[in-house]
Amino acid sequence: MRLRKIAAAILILVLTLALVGAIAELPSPDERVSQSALTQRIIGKGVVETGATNLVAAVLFDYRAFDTLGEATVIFAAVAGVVLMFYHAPLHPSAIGLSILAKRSLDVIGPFVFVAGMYIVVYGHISPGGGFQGGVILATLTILISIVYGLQEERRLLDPRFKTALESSAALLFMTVAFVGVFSGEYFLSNLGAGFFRGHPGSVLSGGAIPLLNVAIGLKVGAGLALVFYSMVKKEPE
Amino acid sequence: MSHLPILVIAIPLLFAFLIPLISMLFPSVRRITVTAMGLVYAGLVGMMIWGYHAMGVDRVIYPLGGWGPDVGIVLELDALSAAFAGIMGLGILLVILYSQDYMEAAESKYYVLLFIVASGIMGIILTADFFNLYVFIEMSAIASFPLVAVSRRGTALFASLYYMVFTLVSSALILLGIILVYAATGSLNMGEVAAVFDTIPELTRASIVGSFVIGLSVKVALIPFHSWLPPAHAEAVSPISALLSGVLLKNGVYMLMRLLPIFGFGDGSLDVRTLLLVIGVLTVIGGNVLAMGQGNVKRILACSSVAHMGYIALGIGIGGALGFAGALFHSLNHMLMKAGAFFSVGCIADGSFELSGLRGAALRTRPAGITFAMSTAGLIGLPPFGSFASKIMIMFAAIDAGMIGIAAVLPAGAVLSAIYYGRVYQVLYAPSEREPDDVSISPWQTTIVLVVTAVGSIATLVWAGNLARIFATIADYLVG
Amino acid sequence: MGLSLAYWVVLLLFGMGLYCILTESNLIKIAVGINVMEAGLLLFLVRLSYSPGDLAPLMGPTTGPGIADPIPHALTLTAIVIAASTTALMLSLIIQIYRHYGTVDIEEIRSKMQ
Amino acid sequence: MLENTIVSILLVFLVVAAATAISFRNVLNSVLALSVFSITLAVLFVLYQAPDAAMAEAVVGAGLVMALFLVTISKTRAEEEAD
Repeated sequence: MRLRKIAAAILILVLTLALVGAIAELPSPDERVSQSALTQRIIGKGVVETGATNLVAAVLFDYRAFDTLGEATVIFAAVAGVVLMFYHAPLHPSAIGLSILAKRSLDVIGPFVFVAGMYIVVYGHISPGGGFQGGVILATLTILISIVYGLQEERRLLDPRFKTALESSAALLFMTVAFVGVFSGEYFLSNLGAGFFRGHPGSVLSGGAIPLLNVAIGLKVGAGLALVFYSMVKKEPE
Repeated sequence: MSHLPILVIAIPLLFAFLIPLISMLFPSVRRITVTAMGLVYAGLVGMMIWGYHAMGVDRVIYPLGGWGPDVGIVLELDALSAAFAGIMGLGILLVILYSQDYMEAAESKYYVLLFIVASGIMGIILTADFFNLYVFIEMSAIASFPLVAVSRRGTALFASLYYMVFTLVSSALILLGIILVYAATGSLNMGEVAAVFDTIPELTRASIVGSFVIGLSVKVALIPFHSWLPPAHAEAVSPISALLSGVLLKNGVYMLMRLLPIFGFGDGSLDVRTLLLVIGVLTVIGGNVLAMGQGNVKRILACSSVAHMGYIALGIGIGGALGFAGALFHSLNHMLMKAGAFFSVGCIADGSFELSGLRGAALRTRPAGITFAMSTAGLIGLPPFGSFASKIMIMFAAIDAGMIGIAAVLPAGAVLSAIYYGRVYQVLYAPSEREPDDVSISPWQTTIVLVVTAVGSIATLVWAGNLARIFATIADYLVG
Repeated sequence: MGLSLAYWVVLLLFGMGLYCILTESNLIKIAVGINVMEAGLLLFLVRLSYSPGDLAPLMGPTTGPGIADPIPHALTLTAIVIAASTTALMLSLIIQIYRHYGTVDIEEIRSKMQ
Repeated sequence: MLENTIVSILLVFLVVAAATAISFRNVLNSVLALSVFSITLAVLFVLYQAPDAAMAEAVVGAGLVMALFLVTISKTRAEEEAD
C-alpha cells in the first residue's frame, strides 16, 4: 500500500512536470494577447449571426449546438443507467417528510424557486444561465419537495412515469428543432438560416431557435435529474 | 447522400429518445420495433458508405448548422471513417439482434443505452472537431457502464465501476490534450489543427501527443493500462461482452489511426511509433500469458482481446501503408471473430462460464458449438479464417520495415493462444456421459447472428485480396 | 518561470485528483478525486479564456477593453454537465456495490469476492 | 490590483479545500469540503468573467452533486449501523 502511494506520487510528479513545461510555452495569460481568429469572429459577428446577446448561449446552442445535443444525450444515458441500476427498488415506506413548519416554508419559497428556474431557462440567450442551469434548479426543487414532504408526496405530485415521458418528449423537441434545418433545405441544427425568428437581439423573443433549445434542455435536464435523485433515494428490497 | 452523415448519428439518438415512450404506450410491439430500428440503423450506415464510394471523392463534409470548419462543428466522411463505420455498424447490428432474448428484466433502458452507444460510435467516427470527439467518447462510454452492470451481480457491478474509473481518467487525459490543443492553436477543427501542428512549441506538442496516447492506450487496454478489461468484458452479459470487445475497443483504434497522422506521430521529443511497438510487443505476449492462467471461458476471451489490441498497436506502430492496412483488416476480423466467440459462448453456457462446469457443453448446443470453434480458431489465426490474412499482413509489414524481431512476435502469440484455446476445446468438446439434448437456439435473430459471424470469419479470407486492396488504399491515403 | 498562479493550481488539482484515484481505497473518496481532477481541467479552460480587463461575453451597450473568449466557457459548461452525469452514475453503482458487499472499501470487496 | 489579490487568495483556498477533501478520512467531511471547493471554484469563475460556467458550477457542484453524495453516504452508512 505504502509502495503504491510512493509510486503514484512519482508518476504524477513526472506527469505534472512535463505539463509545467508545456504550459509555460503557451502565450502568457497575464498580459493581453491577440485572440484567435475563431474568437474574434464570434465576438465580432456572434450577435448578428445568431441573434443572441449572450455569446456563450450563441456558442452553446448555435455554433456548437451539436456538442449540446451530445451532452444532453450524456445526461439521458446517465439517467437511463441510474434507473436501470435501481430498477426493482420500491418506495421507502417511512418517507413522511419534515415538520409542518418546514412544509409551510417550502410552500412559500417553492414557487419562487420554480420561477427563478424558469427565468434562467427562458432568458438564457440574453443573460447568464440557460437550459442546463435552470434545469438543475428545477430538479433541485423536486429534491427539496421530496426531503420536506417525503418521497411519497413527491411521487404523487410528479409520477416517475411522467418524468420519463417529459424527459423523452423534451429530447424529441430538441430533435424536432434540429431537424427543421434539414427539412428547410439547410443543415441539421441550422438556426437563423433555417428561418427561425431572429427578433431584436436583447429581447426575449430573439435568437431564433436558441430559446426553444434552451427550453427543451431545461425540461429534459430537470426531469432527468429529478428522476436520478428519485431512483437513488428509493428503498432497496432486502 | 447529402444528409446521411448526420442521419447515422441523429437517427439512433432519435430511437433512444423514442424507446421509453414506445415501451410506455405500446409495450407489445417493443421487440419487433427494436429489431426494425437496428435494421434501419445498419441500412443508413450502409447507404452512407455506398453513397460515399459512388461519389468517388476524397471526403464529404457536412457542416452542422451551416457553419464552416472555421467556426462550427463539421462532420467529415473519408475513407478511414467509411471503413470503420462499416465495421462498427455491422457489429452494432449483430449485438442488437442478438440481444433480443436477453433483456426481459431490464426493459427498455437496455436498448436506450445500446442505441446511444450506436450513435456515439458514429459520432466519434465522423466528427472532425476535437471537443465534439470528447463529447462522443463520453457518450458512448457512459452508456456502456450500466450495460456492463446490467445483470446486477456483485462482480459485474464492481467490474463496471473499475472500468468506469479507468475510462474517466483516460477521458480526462484526452480532455487535457484537447484543451492544450485549443490553447496552442486557437482552433478545435482537426484539419486546421493538422495544418499548424508543426508550429506549436516542442514541449507543448509532446504533452499533447503524450496525453492523447496515454488516454487512448487506456481505452484500447494496452499493457500496462489493461487491468480494467478482463473483469469488465468477462462479467458483462454475453451480447455486451461482444459489444465491448468487438465494437467499443475499436473506438480507441480508430482514434489512434485518425489522430496520430494529425500529430505527425509525435516526431520530435516523443516518438510514438517506437512507443507503440514496445507496448504492442508487451501487450501481445502479456495478454496471451494472462489468458493462459484463466479458468473462465469469457475471461480467456477477454484476455485474448488484450493480445489482439496488441497486434493492432503493432500494425500502427510499424506504420507505412502495409502496417496500417494490416491493423485495419485485423480490426474487422477481430470484430467478427471475438463477437462471434462471445455470442456462441453465450448460447453454449448460461450463467456460469467456469471451464470446470462446462464439460462437453459445446457438443450439447451443436450450432453454437460449431460457430464457437470457428470463431476461436480464427482468433488463433488458423488458415481458413480471415485473421490469418491480417496477421500475415502485419508480419510482412514488419519484415518489410526490417523489424524481424517484431515479425516473430506474431507467430509466437499464435502459438500461445493455440495452447490456451486447445485447453478450452479439450473441456468444451469432451464427450460426456450426458445425452446430447440438442438445445435449440430460440429466436431466429440469434441463429442469423451466429451464422453471419461464422460465415463472415471465412469470407474475410476468401475476399482477403480485395479487402487488403481496399484497406491498402485507405492506408495510402492516411499515410499520405 | 512565467507561469501564472492559476496554472500551477490547475496542475496541482489535476495531480491531487489523480493521486486520490490511484491510492484511495474508499470508493466514495475515489469519486471525490475524480471530481477534483475534472475541476482542475475546468479551471484551466476558464483561465484560458480570460486576460486582465476582459468583460463577460454578454454583448450590451457598454463594451470594455476586451471580451473573454466565449468558446471555453461553453466547453466548460459541457464538461461540468458530463462530469455531473458520470458522478451520478458512479454513485449509484457504489450504492449497489454496497448492497452486495456491505462495504465501500476496495480491499474488503476484493477479499469478499474471492 | 485588489482583484488580483482576491483571485490569488481564492486560488490558494481552492487548493486547500481540495487537499482537505481528498485527505479527510471521514467521507462526510470530505464531501462537505468538496462542496466548499465547488463554491470557491464558482466564485473564481465569476471573477474570470465566466458567469454562465459559474452558475452551472454552483448549482451542479454545490447543489446536485452534493445532494447525490449525501444520499450515497447515508445509504452506505445507515445500514451499517443497523446491522
